[in-house]
Amino acid sequence: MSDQILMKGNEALGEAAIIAGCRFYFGYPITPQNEVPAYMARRLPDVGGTFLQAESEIAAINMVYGASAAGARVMTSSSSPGISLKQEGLSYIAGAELPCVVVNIMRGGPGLGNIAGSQGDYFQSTRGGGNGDYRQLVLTPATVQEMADLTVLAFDLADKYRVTVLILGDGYLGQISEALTLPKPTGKVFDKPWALTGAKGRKPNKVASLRLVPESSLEELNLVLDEKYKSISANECRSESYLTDDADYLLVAYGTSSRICREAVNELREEGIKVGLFRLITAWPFPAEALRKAADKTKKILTVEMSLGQMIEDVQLSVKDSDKVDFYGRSGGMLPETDEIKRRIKAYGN
Amino acid sequence: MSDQILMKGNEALGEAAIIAGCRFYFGYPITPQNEVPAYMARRLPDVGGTFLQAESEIAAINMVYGASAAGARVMTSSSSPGISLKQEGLSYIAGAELPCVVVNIMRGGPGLGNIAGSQGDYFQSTRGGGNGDYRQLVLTPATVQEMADLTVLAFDLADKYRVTVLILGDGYLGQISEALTLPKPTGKVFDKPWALTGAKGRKPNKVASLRLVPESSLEELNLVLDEKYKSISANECRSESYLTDDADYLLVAYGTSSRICREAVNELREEGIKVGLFRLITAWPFPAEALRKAADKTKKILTVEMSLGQMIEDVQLSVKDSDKVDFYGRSGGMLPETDEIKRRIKAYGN
Amino acid sequence: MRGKPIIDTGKCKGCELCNGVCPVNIMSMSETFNKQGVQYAVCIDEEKCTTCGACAIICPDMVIKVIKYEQG
Amino acid sequence: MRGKPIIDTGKCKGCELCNGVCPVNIMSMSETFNKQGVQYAVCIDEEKCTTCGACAIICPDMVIKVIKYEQG
Amino acid sequence: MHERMIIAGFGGQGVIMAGKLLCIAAMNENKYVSHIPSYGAEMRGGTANCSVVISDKEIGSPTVPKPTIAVVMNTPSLTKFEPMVKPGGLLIYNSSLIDQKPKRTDITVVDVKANDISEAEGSTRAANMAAIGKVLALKPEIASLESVIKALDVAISARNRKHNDINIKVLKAAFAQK
Amino acid sequence: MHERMIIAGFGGQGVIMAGKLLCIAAMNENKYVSHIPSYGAEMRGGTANCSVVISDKEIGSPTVPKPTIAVVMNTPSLTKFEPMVKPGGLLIYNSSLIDQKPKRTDITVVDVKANDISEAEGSTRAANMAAIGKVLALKPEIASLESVIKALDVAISARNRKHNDINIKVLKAAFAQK
Amino acid sequence: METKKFKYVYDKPEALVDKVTHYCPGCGHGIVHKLLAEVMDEFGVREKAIIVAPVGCSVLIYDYMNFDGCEASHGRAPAVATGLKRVHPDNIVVAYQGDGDLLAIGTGEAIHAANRGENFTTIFINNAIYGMTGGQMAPTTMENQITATTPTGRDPMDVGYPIRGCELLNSLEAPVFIERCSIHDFKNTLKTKKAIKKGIKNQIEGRGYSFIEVLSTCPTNWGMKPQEAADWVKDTMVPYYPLGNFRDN
Amino acid sequence: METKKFKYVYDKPEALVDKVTHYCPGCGHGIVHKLLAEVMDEFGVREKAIIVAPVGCSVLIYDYMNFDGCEASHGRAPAVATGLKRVHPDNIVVAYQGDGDLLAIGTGEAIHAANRGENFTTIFINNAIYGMTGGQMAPTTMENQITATTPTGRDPMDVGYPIRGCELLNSLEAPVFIERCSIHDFKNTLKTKKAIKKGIKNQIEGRGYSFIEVLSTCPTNWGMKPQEAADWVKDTMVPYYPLGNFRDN
Ligand SMILES: Cc1ncc(C[n+]2csc(CCOP(=O)(O)OP(=O)(O)O)c2C)c(N)n1
Ligand SMILES: Cc1ncc(C[n+]2csc(CCOP(=O)(O)OP(=O)(O)O)c2C)c(N)n1
Ligand code: SF4
Ligand code: SF4
Ligand code: SF4
Ligand code: SF4
Ligand code: SF4
Ligand code: SF4
Ligand SMILES: [Mg+2]
Ligand SMILES: [Mg+2]
Repeated sequence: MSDQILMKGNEALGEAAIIAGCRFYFGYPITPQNEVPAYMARRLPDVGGTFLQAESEIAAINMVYGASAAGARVMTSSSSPGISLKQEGLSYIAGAELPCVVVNIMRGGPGLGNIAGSQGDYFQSTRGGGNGDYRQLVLTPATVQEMADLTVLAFDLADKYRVTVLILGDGYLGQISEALTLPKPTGKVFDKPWALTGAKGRKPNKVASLRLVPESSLEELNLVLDEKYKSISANECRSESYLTDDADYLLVAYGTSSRICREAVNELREEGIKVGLFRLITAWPFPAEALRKAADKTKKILTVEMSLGQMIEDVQLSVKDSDKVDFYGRSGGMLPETDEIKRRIKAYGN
Repeated sequence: MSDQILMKGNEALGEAAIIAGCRFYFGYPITPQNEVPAYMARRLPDVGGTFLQAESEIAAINMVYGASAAGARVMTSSSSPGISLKQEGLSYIAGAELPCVVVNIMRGGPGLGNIAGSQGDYFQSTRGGGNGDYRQLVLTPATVQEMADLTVLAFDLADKYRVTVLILGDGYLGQISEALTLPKPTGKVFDKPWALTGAKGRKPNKVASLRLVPESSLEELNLVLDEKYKSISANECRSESYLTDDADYLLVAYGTSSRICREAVNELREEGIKVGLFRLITAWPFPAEALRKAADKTKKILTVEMSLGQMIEDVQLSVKDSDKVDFYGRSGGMLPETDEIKRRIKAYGN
Repeated sequence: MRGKPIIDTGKCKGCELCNGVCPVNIMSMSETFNKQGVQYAVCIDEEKCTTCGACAIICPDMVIKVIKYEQG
Repeated sequence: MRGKPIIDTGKCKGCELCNGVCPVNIMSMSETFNKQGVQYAVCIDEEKCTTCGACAIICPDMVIKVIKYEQG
Repeated sequence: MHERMIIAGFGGQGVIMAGKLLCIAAMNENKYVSHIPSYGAEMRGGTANCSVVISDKEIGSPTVPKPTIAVVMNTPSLTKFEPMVKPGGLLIYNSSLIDQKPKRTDITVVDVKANDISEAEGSTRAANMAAIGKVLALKPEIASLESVIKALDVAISARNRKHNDINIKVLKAAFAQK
Repeated sequence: MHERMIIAGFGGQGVIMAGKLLCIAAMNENKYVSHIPSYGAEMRGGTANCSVVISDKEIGSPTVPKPTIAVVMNTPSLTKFEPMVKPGGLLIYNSSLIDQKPKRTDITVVDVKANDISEAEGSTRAANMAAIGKVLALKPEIASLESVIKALDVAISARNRKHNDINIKVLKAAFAQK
Repeated sequence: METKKFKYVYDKPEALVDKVTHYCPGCGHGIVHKLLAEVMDEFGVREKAIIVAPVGCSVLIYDYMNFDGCEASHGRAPAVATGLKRVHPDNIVVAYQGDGDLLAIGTGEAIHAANRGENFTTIFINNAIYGMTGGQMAPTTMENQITATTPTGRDPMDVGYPIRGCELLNSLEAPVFIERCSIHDFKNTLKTKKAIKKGIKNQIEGRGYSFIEVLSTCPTNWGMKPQEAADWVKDTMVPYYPLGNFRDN
Repeated sequence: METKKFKYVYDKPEALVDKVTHYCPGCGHGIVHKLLAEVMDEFGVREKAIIVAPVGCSVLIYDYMNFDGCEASHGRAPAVATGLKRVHPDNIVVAYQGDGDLLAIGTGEAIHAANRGENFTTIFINNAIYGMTGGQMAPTTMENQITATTPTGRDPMDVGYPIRGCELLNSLEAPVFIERCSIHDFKNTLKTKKAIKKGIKNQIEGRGYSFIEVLSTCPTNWGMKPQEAADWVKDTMVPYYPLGNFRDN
């Protein structure tokens, strides 16, 4: 335990990015993720990296696009309204098949909303808030440790599949300090023959999402992307099943709300009620197979979100009998309450 | 028939907006919707209205926000990448409960893609590409006549519910010229006591989405919005069921792809195959109930989209047995083909 | 006495800007704390007040009004 | 003859800019159409060409190269 | 009746307008019509074409990948669209500007000296009308000559309506050609 | 053991740091800890507070709407947090700055003259340490005094580490108070 | 003596709501709010006024102004004001913006509204920092100034020199009034009020776009006492951001 | 005579791909492409060069340049170029942008990259119109010019005066080189090449941000023959957009 340090979620994420070899960060201030740019501004120069505060979120995502096209490991972070502004850029990044890591430390919405933690951007994250047929890999940490570990993973996944990996946290995860064991670099190296480095000794490289001629060329790109997304779906679903083997009731959650669910599970188990927790680690690809398995023998499924109901659609799409899917959500920065979860589960009776 | 004129979809939409009392238009050029701003630039001055070409899509949606806050009937239009840029603004409009009409004449994506018609923005439109828990009413015309008729409807719905009504067309619908009977104004008038007109003889009005104090105030707004969305879901689902009563097979589609489906239905019926078409007129609220009814006795449901599969999730969420939902999609600006639809349906056998 | 500053001490945030701006240096801070928990502005010599209004105009928190007695 | 423009007529889009820019007015347009369907640039009096390069530099479509014969 | 047409040519040749004119005429004869310009990835300011569908039934796809009728007004358009015509279909080409002969034998190939007819009637800009005239002569189901002449008043912008006399003459001349 | 604490005071009083210090000490004793500053809709530059959870078990919600322990360093914080303390809980208030007496009778109320203790040890800025010392004295399960003293080296930035001697003295003094 | 007759030399403007703001002690926003409210009163246009609030510390300005108010998303106040004003040409619309809001994310909207000569008034609070988000570098942050995102001070070789808003807009044709003022002392505060007054007057007269930049303080994020902050404006900002009128057409 | 020895006075630059462009006959983009390619050849930096293509008629410039290329979303070329250049400081990065791209939607990115003094070169094609989308008003559209969205001509009282890019950027500290040129005739085309050459040289020497505005033509959307368009540049645009160097540090 001596290698444990107390670290804030946002800073753990920043340090993990540096461990993962991220040397370029472009961002714009917004609460509750301001510790990420501040941390990168302090730390990146130490490791020979570049921190640049962009003039806007749009500029930031397009700097990310440029740096990624140049072959670098690069990250940006923001919070809900700022992420909305990046949607066009994210769509371009998907079309140009560039790898990058984008962090959304969600806050209450819609609009300016407030700055408390929320999970109101699940739809935007998993369905793509930008234009066109594309997907991004979405990781949903629930602890400071995971903020760090999943960040390291994110860079490898981004490079492997040439996609955006979105780390979908929330204000509470960004602001909380907890015990952290710093992750180790994975040491994985990815060739980037497509990167823009100057056409020396090779044909010119082009990075673009435009496909004009022939007419079918854009569909061809769409099909290539679709294959890639299918391969990600097949290989990268991640989740945790906690006490689900004998569970009569199942909670489904991710991130901060999954912590509260776990507490509720522990307390309900003490009372002898057989309840389990299915926790997403990837929101896209959605771990449908694993959920189906965990949910198979349960009588009732309670989806718990810090929103008025978004992930629930994925839960319903995953389980056979969608009638047994119930919902409990708090929104606008409020947290679900352990007691209410317990009350609901108990109300299902036996 | 003497009142029929031949008109382009984009222009029919513009004229219908004027008929509906829209006097303010803010937009930015992008193919394949350029005829909308061009038409408004020509026509609005005639009726004492204001056309303003904004410096960007973001400026445009925020001008819409301002004009709507001022109480005006106002519209903007764009196409996929431009709509991506408006997502933050649309989230603010939802949070501030402002009515407005936004047109997306979709093109191929992701990214710059191409300029042919597509339906790749269904997720963005129905799940909100912006931040937070919010919804917008989505109308999906399939003909030039509907481009006009649904535009007139859109302004009433926007004012009635104080929401964004998104007219979700595609490049083909924007560019096609067909016979059109100009719609009539509905004559409905909506009071806007919340509008910003100067605090003369009343308390100051505030238009905002920020809810800071007390902590629960944003959740209160979310719940108010949720009630409104429920009421829209209950009252505003629209769809068309074409030859579904005795259908063994059901096609589900909207917009341009639904036209092709209808053609396929007609041709298959001529061959004695009992197939019907369920066509969305609202994509949100999704006409789940009507679809369930139309799909009830069918053996197989073929979802046909100009994308690689987005609406299909709503179809699966609506029908009881999602295993019978199949998919045929073309993307990147390509159109589904009647022959392929027929081939698929026939392959289902009896 | 030509007039004086009227200080709504409960609203004062204790920034001391009024102290710096008074041309005759009669604005100072209290020893005790107001309900916001800060030491608030006080006028220590109203007699000297020129009713220039500077303290009121600089105050970011609308704490101070300035009155001038009517002649006669 | 000092040199001359070499015209890749198939690439010419017929914009006529080279015609306007030639200081000795020896650039003109063909009677016939090229495979792009346009009347293309022709040099009607190569003898007069000063090899100034103007036609080549103004041509937006890289249709023209200009050569100069070596002395002797 | 269900015809799917392509009308193609240079930018300024009025092919888009020609398509609209046919649509208005057919619409006024209670047919279903659709017209869509190519707005795709063409060379800018180069060729132009439109897809027109005229039918007794509601129209599904407005695009015309396999035309039953192709009207081509210049050589690049012939090159592009000749191979696409549906077997058994009709290809009308503007032999005033197109030197080469179409090669397909599984379709009906008809030439029209569109520019010559236009010039003969006193205009250098009504070649499109000649093409339309030819179409109407060969496919009278689409619309009557009268309907098209009536449609001119709607299809042509006020500014250009003064040329309608000549337009009508060209239409009739091409229509009348054996 | 499962304690949910609020530590609250003025901006510059070091309440955030106090919370972190406790967390580091408890973490090094193998407890689960969480710390979250209030970053909500406060008056800017006004009061500050943090929520700290220290537990034998994994921690769910990091927020503390009903603290088992509240440490309040100034009057506005007392006003705000006294009503929230869980019945049976502990309220520690800084009687150097807070004149009024807490009114709750269903909780344990303890005062600490935090500023006075700090000043007595030669610093005007270590009142937060006095509060921590008091917490440790009353709730030794949270962490040992030794752990907290060790944690100081980690919690305090290099620039301020020179004050740690005084910090330790203040901690010990408050800890030792009956 | 208490019953002696008096009049107010300085009284709360009607256009200002009587409540405690959320601003830090000594924050310049409070001063400028008051000046704006006074001007509204003096022209008697409170009942026509609409304040467009930025995203920044002054996001709640509509809670302090006793007239209609409209939130704008970060940087977009000029677009929102354009929408409002085009619908209601007779209302008095003020876009109140911070330096991050107007000169970073909102650069485009600010320049284009000015260039169109929209008939509204912009008040631009230059406090050389992002106040609301906790003190990051603003476009106007001074050379070597330490902020959360310039921990070793702003390096112009890396992130550029502070941008001068008045000078930037002064390259455009349309604006009728451009002035830079400051609230670091009493005299300049009065000049600021005069400039705001001119800006509103121009709007009332339908003359077009007016831009008033106010050098302001952020004691909290600068880590200074309010008076030190005021002095820093005078000593550090004013030399780089020259006060005065740039245009008065 | 055919076998006489000769040398090329003008030959295709290696940095240019030998293919027919999608541009309309006489479009200025083709001319500027060629000049840029020539300059790359002359400095021998083709193998280091990266072109950032805008959204606009020149969106396919990467298909015509014989070196690496990167699409940027509409208006964001300066941000993309910043990302590229910060990663590869030794590569030669050129942001090629239209007037809609740079001075409308991309105003913010253009100003901020310039203000940071990013060490890349911007070529700004001012053709007073949105070419690609079919001829709508650009920020640089001339007074009274008829476009698809100004059917009765641009009215400065309603939509503002044309924006002058060089003058706008010239209000910033960081740029090292700002020049406006034109390709409406042979002489000016040579000057344009010289300016581009200076802009690339500055970058090679690591001196910072260079901005070359080129007055160009859009015969198609102006509804003119190419030569008429060139004359319109000379007669209408040049008087409003004065040619010449604004800065050469
Ligand atoms: C799109 C978006 N990006 C970022 C933010 C976060 N944010 C809030 S205020 C602000 C800047 C505030 O600085 P300034 O405009 O200078 O105003 P000040 O607080 O200094 O008065 C930022 C970046 C946001 N709310 N929305
Ligand atoms: C976000 C977005 N908005 C709008 C468009 C449509 N669009 C494509 S090019 C262009 C402007 C072209 O004008 P300009 O930059 O002047 O370049 P030009 O074609 O004149 O060379 C626009 C608005 C787009 N592709 N993306
Ligand atoms: S009115 Fe003037 S003289 Fe009187 S207290 Fe205020 S600042 Fe001092
Ligand atoms: S200026 Fe106002 S808030 Fe500041 S100390 Fe004086 S009275 Fe108090
Ligand atoms: S090189 Fe000069 S002289 Fe020769 S043809 Fe060209 S422009 Fe004329
Ligand atoms: S300038 Fe080039 S494209 Fe134009 S006519 Fe001359 S050779 Fe042809
Ligand atoms: S943070 Fe700065 S700008 Fe914001 S209220 Fe406090 S002092 Fe004012
Ligand atoms: S539209 Fe204009 S800018 Fe575009 S290629 Fe044609 S002439 Fe050039
Ligand atoms: Mg600021
Ligand atoms: Mg242009």
